Amino acid sequence: MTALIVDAFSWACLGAGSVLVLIGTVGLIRLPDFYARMHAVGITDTLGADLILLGLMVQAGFSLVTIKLLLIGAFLFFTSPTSTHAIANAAFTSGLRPLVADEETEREPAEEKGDQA
Amino acid sequence: MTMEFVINMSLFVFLGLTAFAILKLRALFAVVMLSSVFSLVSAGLFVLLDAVDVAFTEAAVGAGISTVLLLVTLSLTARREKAPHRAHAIPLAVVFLTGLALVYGTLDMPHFGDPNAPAQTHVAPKYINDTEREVGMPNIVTAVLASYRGFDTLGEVTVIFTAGIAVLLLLGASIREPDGVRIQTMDHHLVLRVVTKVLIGPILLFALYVQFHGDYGPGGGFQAGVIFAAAFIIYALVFGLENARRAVPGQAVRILLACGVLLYGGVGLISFLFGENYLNYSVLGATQVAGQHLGVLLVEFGVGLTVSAVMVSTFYAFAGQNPPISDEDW
Amino acid sequence: MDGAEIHGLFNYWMVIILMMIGFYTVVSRGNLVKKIVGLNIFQVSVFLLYISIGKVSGGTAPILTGEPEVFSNPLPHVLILTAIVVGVATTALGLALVVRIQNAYGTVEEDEIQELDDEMEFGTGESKEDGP
Amino acid sequence: MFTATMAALLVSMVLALARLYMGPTLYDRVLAANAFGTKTVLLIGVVGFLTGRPDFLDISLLYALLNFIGTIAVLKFFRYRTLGDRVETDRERQ
Repeated sequence: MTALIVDAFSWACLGAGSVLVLIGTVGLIRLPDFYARMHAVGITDTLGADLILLGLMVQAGFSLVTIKLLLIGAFLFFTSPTSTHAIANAAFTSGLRPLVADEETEREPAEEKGDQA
Repeated sequence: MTMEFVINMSLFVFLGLTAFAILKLRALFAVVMLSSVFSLVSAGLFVLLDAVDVAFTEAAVGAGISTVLLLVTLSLTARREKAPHRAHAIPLAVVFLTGLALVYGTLDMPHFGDPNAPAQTHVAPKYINDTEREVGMPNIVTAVLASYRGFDTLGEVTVIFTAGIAVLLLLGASIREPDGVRIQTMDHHLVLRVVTKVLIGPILLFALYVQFHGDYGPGGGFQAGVIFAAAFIIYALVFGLENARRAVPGQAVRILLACGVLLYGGVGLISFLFGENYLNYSVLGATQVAGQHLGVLLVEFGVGLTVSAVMVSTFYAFAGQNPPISDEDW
Repeated sequence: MDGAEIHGLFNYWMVIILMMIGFYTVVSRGNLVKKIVGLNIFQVSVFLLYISIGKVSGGTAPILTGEPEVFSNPLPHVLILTAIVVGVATTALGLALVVRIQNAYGTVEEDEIQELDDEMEFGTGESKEDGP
Repeated sequence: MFTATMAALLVSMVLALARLYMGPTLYDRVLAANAFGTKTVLLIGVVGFLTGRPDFLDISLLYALLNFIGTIAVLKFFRYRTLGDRVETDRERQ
């Protein structure tokens, strides 16, 4: 019985992670401009990857493998948002501006972000 | 059509697509990004084909070093390839004919995965069956690399050493101090600085693990050397080349460059002096297995030293060049 | 040609396709950086050929587990492992040469380098006709 | 279930590769290459479980640690046009 619950939990994690990863990359293809694409892939990827790793961890039971998976998850959790930040920063400072619908609403967030960079 | 074969097939198709895109695109920056993807996919393929040590090496090299080297070269040369203006017919014909000849050659080859292929029946069973008794380490690849074929590996390390020396000769080992003020780059990238600081420790620790755990799992001197170098390169990228040189002076790196090869050769010489064959480590310890263990450990350490020193000094030499100042916008 | 044959030779054919793409990049493109990337593709295809030959179906990575198992051939792994690191060292050497060529000629396009070389050796086309 | 995860990963790798080829800006390419790297980390992990020897996660671990070096190099390349130290000559400052 416990084994069944553990398995079900692991499958759920793997399934949810796969769906998130897929959605993220579909966004990478479908969305209209760079910042939107980054938004799609940067956010879903971190959660999706960690969910898949969690699913694998539950499958592995408690062993060295689990610890390695935990470390991979931790490092991905650090590096993936950092690289997204770095790319966004590079794009923004080089003058790429987000695609926005309205001229008025564009100014403020753009300048605010520029100050931080 | 097993699952493994389907994955194998899709990864090969990815590789083909990536290679074709590299051929087609003229923006060299995109070519660099694609070549890093090419290396990622090939590492995945190596894992699938049971070559975990090879995948490890490809990962260590492809994840950072080669991308960084290509980017430095781009910053010193042009960023766009000019349109080719010559006849394509002859190269295409030559390539096509060569490809056909090679495909004709494969028709006689033993099929993929055939356990009775000639490659599988001669020396491989000896390595697989005798490693445990003769060298006494679980990772057969490390045993073959450092012990059975130690001479071969010594040659490879010498090649790497020579290539490193040649790069230093071409680009100048000691960097001329340019006149002007060094600007502290990356100073305001707080997030990057903090994350890099957090990560450098684990990277170095991981390199040590790879270096000394190579007898038991995938790893060894070649991989560890590249990972060590990656840690220093990332430090130099974020905190400046000047600071990196203060932490690890170029002079020290060049001394280590030679030390690694000397250590490797020296271990061979010691076994020579004990009256055994060159690079036969069995005499180094009380028992054969203990001697082999010690010998492999020392030799792998020498490999790690040379590889990391070559990578770091190559990076120093490339990054120390002053890029031409251009207003070219892209 | 039946299914088993295609299944058994697929890897080799893909290796040949990759190898030829790399080869074509080297011979047909003028940019030296691109040539080096093409050389890398060629190199990786050779690595894949060796590793494919070493694979035994049903086998596993050649790291002993204490249980009798079928292992893939460790010898190609050893050869390729060192070749990868040697490959990156030689790539670095090639790129260093490219940087020096850029410094000396101001370009990394093969055709332009050739022109500059001809000019240096024979003088330009017109001046040769004008000469004595 | 590993098979399903694997399929999802392979499909998303294709999509990331397409974005990498299409561009249009350089940053799109970097983003796609980065996403591709994360997928490879997961792929190598799942392959280990699929083939029944999950003790080779060191490779994934290595990618998780090192994959952002490339991104940092790209960032520095774009902002400062060099991977070494930027030196401001007297001519430039005037």
